[in-house]
Parts: sequence; structure tokens; C-alpha cells
Amino acid sequence: MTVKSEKLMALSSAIETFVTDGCHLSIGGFTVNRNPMGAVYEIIRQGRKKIHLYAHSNGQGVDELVGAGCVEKIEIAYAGNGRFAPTCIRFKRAVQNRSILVEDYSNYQMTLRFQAGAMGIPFLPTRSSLGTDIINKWGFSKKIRQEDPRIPDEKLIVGENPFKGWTDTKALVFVPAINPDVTIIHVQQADEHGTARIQGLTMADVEQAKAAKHLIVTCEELVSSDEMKSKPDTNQIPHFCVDAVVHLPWGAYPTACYNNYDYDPIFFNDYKIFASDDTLYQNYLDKFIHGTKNHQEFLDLIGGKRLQNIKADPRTGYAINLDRK
Amino acid sequence: MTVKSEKLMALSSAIETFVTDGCHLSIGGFTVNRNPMGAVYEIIRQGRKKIHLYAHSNGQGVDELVGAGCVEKIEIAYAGNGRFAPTCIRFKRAVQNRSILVEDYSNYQMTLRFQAGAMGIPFLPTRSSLGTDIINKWGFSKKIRQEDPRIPDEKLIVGENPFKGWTDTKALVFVPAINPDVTIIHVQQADEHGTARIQGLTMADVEQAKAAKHLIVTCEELVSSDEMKSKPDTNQIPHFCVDAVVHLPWGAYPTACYNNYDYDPIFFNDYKIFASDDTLYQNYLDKFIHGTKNHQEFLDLIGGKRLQNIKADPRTGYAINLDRK
Amino acid sequence: MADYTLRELMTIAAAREIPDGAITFCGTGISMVAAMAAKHIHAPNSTIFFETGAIDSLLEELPLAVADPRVMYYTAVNGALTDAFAYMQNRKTGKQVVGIMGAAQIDCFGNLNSTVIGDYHEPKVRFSGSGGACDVASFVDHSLIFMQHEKRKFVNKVDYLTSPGWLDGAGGRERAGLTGKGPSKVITNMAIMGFDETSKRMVLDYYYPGITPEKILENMEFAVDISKAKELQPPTNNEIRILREKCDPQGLIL
Amino acid sequence: MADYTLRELMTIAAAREIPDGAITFCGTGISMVAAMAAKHIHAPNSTIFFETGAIDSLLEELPLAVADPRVMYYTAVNGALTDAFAYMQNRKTGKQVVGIMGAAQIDCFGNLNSTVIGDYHEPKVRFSGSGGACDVASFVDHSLIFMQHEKRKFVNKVDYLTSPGWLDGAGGRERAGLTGKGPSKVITNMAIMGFDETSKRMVLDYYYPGITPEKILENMEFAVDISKAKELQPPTNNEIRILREKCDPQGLIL
Repeated sequence: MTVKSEKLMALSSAIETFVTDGCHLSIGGFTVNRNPMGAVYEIIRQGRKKIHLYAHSNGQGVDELVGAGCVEKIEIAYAGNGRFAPTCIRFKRAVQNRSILVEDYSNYQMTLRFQAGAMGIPFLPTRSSLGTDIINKWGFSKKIRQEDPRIPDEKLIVGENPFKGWTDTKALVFVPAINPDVTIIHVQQADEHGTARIQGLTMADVEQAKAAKHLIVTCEELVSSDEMKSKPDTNQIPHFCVDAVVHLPWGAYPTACYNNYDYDPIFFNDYKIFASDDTLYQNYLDKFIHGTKNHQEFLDLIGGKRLQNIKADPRTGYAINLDRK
Repeated sequence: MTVKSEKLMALSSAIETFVTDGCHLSIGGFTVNRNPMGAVYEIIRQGRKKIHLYAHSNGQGVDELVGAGCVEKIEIAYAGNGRFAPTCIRFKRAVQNRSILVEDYSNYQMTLRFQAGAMGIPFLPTRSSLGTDIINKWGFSKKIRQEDPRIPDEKLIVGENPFKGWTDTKALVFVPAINPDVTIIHVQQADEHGTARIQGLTMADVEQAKAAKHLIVTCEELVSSDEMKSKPDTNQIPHFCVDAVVHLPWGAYPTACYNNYDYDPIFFNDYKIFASDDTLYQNYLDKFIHGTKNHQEFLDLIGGKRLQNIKADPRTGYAINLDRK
Repeated sequence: MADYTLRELMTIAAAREIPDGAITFCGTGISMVAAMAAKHIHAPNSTIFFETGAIDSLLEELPLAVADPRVMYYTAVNGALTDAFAYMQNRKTGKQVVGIMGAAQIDCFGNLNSTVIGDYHEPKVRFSGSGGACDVASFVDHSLIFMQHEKRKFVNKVDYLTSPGWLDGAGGRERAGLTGKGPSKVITNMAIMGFDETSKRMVLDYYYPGITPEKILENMEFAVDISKAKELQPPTNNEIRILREKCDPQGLIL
Repeated sequence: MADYTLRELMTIAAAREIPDGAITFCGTGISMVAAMAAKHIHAPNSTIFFETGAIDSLLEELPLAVADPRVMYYTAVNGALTDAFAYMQNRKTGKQVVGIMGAAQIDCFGNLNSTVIGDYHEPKVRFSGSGGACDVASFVDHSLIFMQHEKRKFVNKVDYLTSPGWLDGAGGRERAGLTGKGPSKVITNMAIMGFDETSKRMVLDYYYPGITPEKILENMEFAVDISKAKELQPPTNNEIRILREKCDPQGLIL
């Protein structure tokens, strides 16, 4: 009853097949953690343009896609990278240059929007942002919204509570569903059919995964279905949600992958310098991304010593006493 | 930093403190599985009356509370017990006698109602039940609804999609939140502060727990906080949601508790006979519930051999080759 | 030709309707056995899942309820009710779902009653209620219904409309705002009924060996088109063997 | 009196506002250290949690982001964003939450801007955006704000209202439909500001040793009532010791 899975792909094929110019893309992870960075770099290598990006707080992944010029529009809650970048540097520049269009939401709103997409409904209600400019100020004009059927005609709608006064609520903000053309997440373990296991916090990855029309899962470790099915309480995504499975060790690097490796502070500190200057940033892209054929070559350029340095301690799941200054 | 928890209670105290006559109660589990049966029997022993019960598909727990005369009104999706009772027998009788009032929802609707309660919002939207009598026919009159502020003034509301046509949806059913006065769930493991771990399917227990004003957790095994915090990916309910923790081995018996014990087919087959006759049922209550002081005495009456028979096999989590005819 | 019981025939008839690659939603009893039979016979890539949140259960032993611990062993994911129903309402995964249901009453458009006989407030007979049946019937494009073929069950008007079929026929679901489709087939102890593509009224597709279309009509309150009905191919030896050896070896359901 | 830095003083000032039993929502940086300090000093039963879904993290090492793997180790529950924000919006648990935020601009009602300086569509300076700040500010009854005390930051009107404070003052939140309360305190490098109980306008509660109320007013676009202001008690030796030894021994934030 086990059939060799056609979902198992090389990263380059998965990106080529599902991530097209102008596609609506969502990536998993959160700031310094479990961004699908290998996939992000491959998108940059393949030169994708005009991507419409959905993100709650995907610091590093967002900044690199924006920095490399892949992104045209972005719906986002938070573009920072913890202590390493209070505001993501290339993102900041792109918005100030007006080379990308941005529309702002709160983190919970973006999460609810993915959740609504996963649930197959048009919206979810919340009280978050009542009385704020997140409701009043739209990043995308009515015209832009109407031209792309994948964007709802209105940003957020304030409505009455249909159950008058129930739970002491008068007004609500209705946040519209997102159904990305493609979502990419990086997980600790998956089998060849796509069943996936995330360790540590799942962020909004599960909702993003289930909301998508196509789902690419890159995984640290490709394991047997027997191994996955032996511990089903720890799995989150069933095979039938998944379109492509890519075995990609260190696939979240330079962001962290809990129980596997930490984020690389050296990378982030270097990146801060590169990102702050256009020429240095172009050199960075030329050397590290365009100058490498694939994620393995990129990792080789970083060097085994740096990787060794951030390997996770088995007790805590991160690299203890790592120099993070 | 560890303070002896005041939440740790005897079952009788927890029920006495939180489950009052006329309270709105929700119990966890699903048909033959992980119903908080020890707590149900204690509610019966303490003679609680006029309970307003919320359930999606809690077969055995519902039928015993109804059978013992504790319940006045019930909002429910499914009152059956798998192959052992296509319709729960005492429930069927009580509805046909009109000794309880019942209001019908679908299973997803009840789940969404608990989820809305947990999310702190008045309703959630779905397409389920459009065009059906689940919308048209109310179990509780307008008058009953208005007299109890804990019941919304309307059962379900059909509304327009505020994002016209978004996700190809025109109409939606808005299902109102439930915030029970008290929820009781039975879990495999908890610590004295209330952090809880469910193994196998969580059903709607997590949503029911978080929706409640007060939460009682009965647990098969009381473990240290250290044990709980060492495997946090497998925990679902944090201590701050919990009001009472009760250590109650076999607390789901005669329903199953995954990885611990199976359901008891002998009990269910006997129950079917008792429940089908008013006198036999009264005898059952007198002997098994009122005739025992607590859950341990009840279990003693069942006998160790019966319990031994349904102990879970460690590989599968249930009792293999159990005679279930 | 295999020696078989009527219940086995019904199970096989339902199993044949489940395509390879389907995500099969099933309840307790015969529908679970039909889903298992499909997976063992012709749909190895189908996935059995339960409203309780268990996905792709091994079912080494037959569960007697959808919350039976036997559905939790060796699954792809052990989730929750929130997840399970969301897969059905989800626009990508919902299209792959085949739902299997039963009911106490059915009308000519496949609308189901599993709630009460008689008045809702003064019922003559109370049943279990919807469970997840209304949900799956509301959401998915492909559903199968098991029924006993009796006049009191195939009625002009259901006493309570629990689970939506094609509602009032052509365009009915769209008017109500439902996006999925009404039932595909009704599998009874006498026949397989389908629905007319245009009018969405029930029609007789297949009658079982030894049963006449006339006998079937006698057991329904409403008339159906029998003009295109054919006799059903009985189960093969292989189908019956798999059913008995792999799906319900303990004879708990069949 | 202890020797202390201004940053340490601010951290302690915030920590003192966190009651025992609180569920403390914090972001990256100084707010995380304040939450840890409260737990180590006077609020042992407080629970630190992050919008990313980590509940009651041990924080053996200081995280540099709310998604840092250090927040995932030895927690009560590792959940998801859906869970974390629901605890804040939930009517039972939300009442126990103390939120700690920062911003680029604040107005006299405690409304915050962390999105842009200048026009939204043609920003002079772009910041990170709301993250979870707007959510926690919308939901909870008790929140603290860290600010640098500068005229360009304490403004008559925020360029973009990212996170709701008391909105337009008395009754403003109710009119907008918000159920939680506006901010309790603003903790700056010069002072602790509160809000008038009736008007909800900012007032000066405490000025730091060596800072005059007049100097504080000079660093704000809008005037505030300074009539009830007192000098703040400096941190104790014990507070400073715990801060340095237990909360940020590597000096990553302070």
C-alpha cells in the first residue's frame, strides 16, 4: 500500500513548479526562527519577480526576498528581526524608496487571515485594531484590489456583533481570509508523502500550510512513514495538504531550527553591515546567493566551523553559551 | 519559585465548589472516549439539579447525567454512543418524555462555539447547516433565552459575507460563543498547577477548557512540573486556565483513556439493559452511583478483573483482542 | 459468483464509489468498513479520516465509534475536531473528501433526517442528531448515503432536515449559499439510487440481483425514474474475501 | 543606594508594575528583562509568555527575539500564534495579562505609533509595524509602555495610530468597541507617566532622581499635569543584583 511518492522533489524543481512570477506567496517561521531560507535563496537564484508576499513576522526571509528585488507587494504585521534588526533593513529601504507596496496588519490579524483560509471561510472576527489606522489606512488602493481577484476588495471591515451584546461585544473587525498560491514551510521532519512534524513552537505555519493552494515542505530530516505514524500526536500536517517535499538539511539556516541548530549571530551581524549599503548588499547577493548553485554550496561558503558552532545542545534545543553579541 | 498549589483538590471538593444547581456545564471527551466519568458520577452523587449542559458528542457522560435527572436543558450535536447506542437510551427517553429541553447543532458548530468562547469573541462563521432545520428550529424559546443571560437571544444567525463574494461565499451561518460556567475534562497527565497533557485525539477538550469560566481537570496521573515542562510540545493547557486539579486514576472509566485503558464493553452492554427499563435503571443508580462513596468504591464494585481486562497495550494504546461483541 | 450477505453487498457497493486518492470521511459501522474495503481493494492511496481528528488510521482492529482508541493508533496526524471539519470546509482538501452518512429519513432530493420523527418539540422518536453529518453534507462535493429501503424512510418530506442534500432541487444549494454538492449515491438494501444531473431528483441506478424496480418503488413514498436502471454486478470473490479477512475479521459490524 | 544605569532603573520601574500572578506578555529586549526581573523579585507566580505561543519559558539564557529557540525550552506549553493571542482576547485569561510595549511615537492618551513617520504612503521613516502590539493593546486591561523621552516622540498627534491607547480619552475605547483598558504606565528614561482616571490624559507620576518636572515637559510636545508628581525611589541593591546576576548576566540587553 506504499507507493513511491511523486511529491519528493529537488528544491529547484519545487520552486520552478510552484513559485512563479507574480504569485502570491507565504513563508513560514518567525523572525530568527525556522524561516524556509533554503527555499528563499532558491527563489532569489531563479530570479522570481513581482511576488505578492504574505507574512506575519518573518524577519529574515522577508528581508532577503525584498532585498533581492523579488517582491512587488507585501501584506505584513512586523518587519523586524529581534535584536538584530529593530526594522528589517532592506525592507525599510524598499518602503522608503517606494519600490515595494506594503499593507499593515497586526500579528493576530495575519494569523487569523491564514486561519480563515485554512478553515475555508471568507473571514474571522476579532476586536483587535478597533479605532486604529490599521483599519483606516490601506496600503493597496481600491483599483489594485479590484485588478487582482486574489486580493479582497476591502482591507478590513468594521461590523456590528450580529448577536447583539453577546460576550459584551458591540463592534468587531472582520479580517479577510488569505489563500496563498503557494506556502513554503521548513520543518524538522517529514515523510516522502508530506506528513510533517514541527518541533517547538509552530508559529502560524500550520495555518499558512493549510490555507495554501500549493504547499512546499522543506525538511531537515526525511523519515519513514513508519516513524511519523509511530508518534502521530507530534505531527501537524497530513500528507494530503502537501504538494512537494524537499529534503533540505540546514534548510532554515541562518535562522534557527529547534532541536537541530540555533540562528547564526555572525551571519546576522554581517548581514546588518551588507544590508546597510547598496553596493555591499549587491556584493553579498552576488557572492552568497547568485554565486552558489544551491543550498549546499551556500552552506559550504559559510563553512562547517560556523555550522558546528550553532549545533543544538540536545537538552535545550539551542546552542548553549553561543556568543550572540 | 514553586509554591504548593491550592488548585489540587479532592474530586468531591472540586465538584462542590464549581458545579452548582443550574450551572452551565460542559464536559470533555467523545462518545466512548475520555469522558470525565468520575466527575460525572460525583455530580450525580451530590444530587445536582437543573444543569444546562453543552456537549458535542459526549455519549456516555451525557446519558448518565440525563438519566440521573441532573439535567434540565442541553445543547448538543450527537447523543449516541457508537455501536453501543445509536441513540443514547436515557437521553432518548428524556426527550420523548419532555423531561429535558434539547437544542440541536452540528458537531462542527458546537466545536466552533467552544472555540469562539476560547477566543473571546461572540461568534464564528461557517457554511455548515445553510438550508437546514438546524437553523430553522430552536429548542429554546425566545422567552427562555431572554431569561438567562448566559444564552444568546438567537440560536444561529444567517448573514451575508461582508467581503462580498470573497472565497466564493455569499451566505454564512454565525454560531454564537459558549462560555460555560464550568468545564470538566479528564486528561492523561497534569501537574499540581494545572498544566495538562492529552494523549491521542484532543477532541474539542482544549477549546472547551479555554472557553470556561472555571475549569476542573481530572487526571489519570499527577506528574511533576519538571516532567510536564520537559516535553512542552505535547502539552495543551497551561496552568493559568485551570481552577482545580484532581488526581483521579481510572477517571474516564467506563470510557477509554488512550494509552491507559480501553472502554469497557461489558459495562456498556450491561448499561444498555439497565437504561432500557426505568426500574432497572434506578437499581443501577442506587447500587453503582449512590451506593458508592467515591470513584474508588465504584471501581471496586466493578472489580479489578474487569479493569485488568481493558488495560492498554503499550504498543497500540488500547486493549488488543478485547472481546467487544 | 461469491456467496454474500446483503450487508456485504451494500458495503462493496459503497466501497466501489470511493476513488483512489479520496479522503474518506466515515462514521461508525458499515461506512467505516466500506472505507476500509475501498482502501484494501482498489483505492490504496485513499485516506480514511474521522471527524474526531484522526487522519489515515491503520485500523488494525475495527473501531466501534469514531472516538474509539483504535482510530488513534498509527495515524498520520492525531488532531482535533476543529482540524477535521476544517479539512472538509477547506477549498483544497474539501474537494477530495468523500463523505459517508446514514439517516432515519431521506427525501427525493437526498435531504436527510437523523434528529426526530414527529414534531421537533414533541417528538415521537428522538434520534442521535446531526453529529458531523450536517457538516460534511454542507461542505463536500461527493457523498454517499446508506439507507434501509422502507416506505417510512423514503418520505415526501423529512420531519426535520438535519443534513442538506440537494435541498429543493436544481439550484437549491446555490440559493442557500452552500458550495459543495448534494449526495452522489444512496446505497440501500435493495438498490443504488443516483440523482438526475439536471433536476437533482432521485433516480434508480441499480437494483440488486433478485429485486425488481417495482418492488423498490413499493418501498418509497415518492416515485423515481426507473427507466435507466440496471441490475448490479454482484461482489466478486476477491471483494468478499478482502471484506471478511481484512476489514471485519471479528464480525463486529458485518 | 545602589549604583545603577538608567536602563536598569527603567527595567526595575517596569518590573515593579507587574503583580504576582500576572501573565506577562513581553517583546524582545528590555521588556523581557523587566518581566524576568518581576518574576525573580516579587512576582514568583507570574507567568512569562510570548506571542509566538511559548508559555512560562524558563529562559535559562536571554532570548534575542520572541521566536528565539530559547523561549521554547522548558515551557508549560509550546503552542502557536493562534493560541497566544487568544489568551489575550479571552475574557478570563485576558484579564490577568500585563502587556509591555514600546513605540516610536506616543500621544497624550497613550496611543502608539510603531509603523511610519510621515505619510503612510510616502513615509520618511518606516518602522517594523505592529507585530503583536496592536493586539495586546486592543485586548488587555493592563499595559506598560517603554519610551525614550524626546519631543519628537511625545507628540500631539501620532503619524499613524498603530496600537490603541485611550484613543480620544474618556469613553473613547468604549465608543470604538474595545473592551480592555488603555495603558497603565509609560516608563521613560526620565519619568513614569500615568493617566488621569477621568480624562485619561497623561500625567506625570514620578520623575527620576536628578530630573526635574520642567525638564520632562521640555521634552514633550504636549503639556501634562505635574502637580502630583513625586521623585521615584531608586532601585534597591537587591533589585540591581538580581537584574545583573539572574536576568541578563551576559549583558545582552542591559
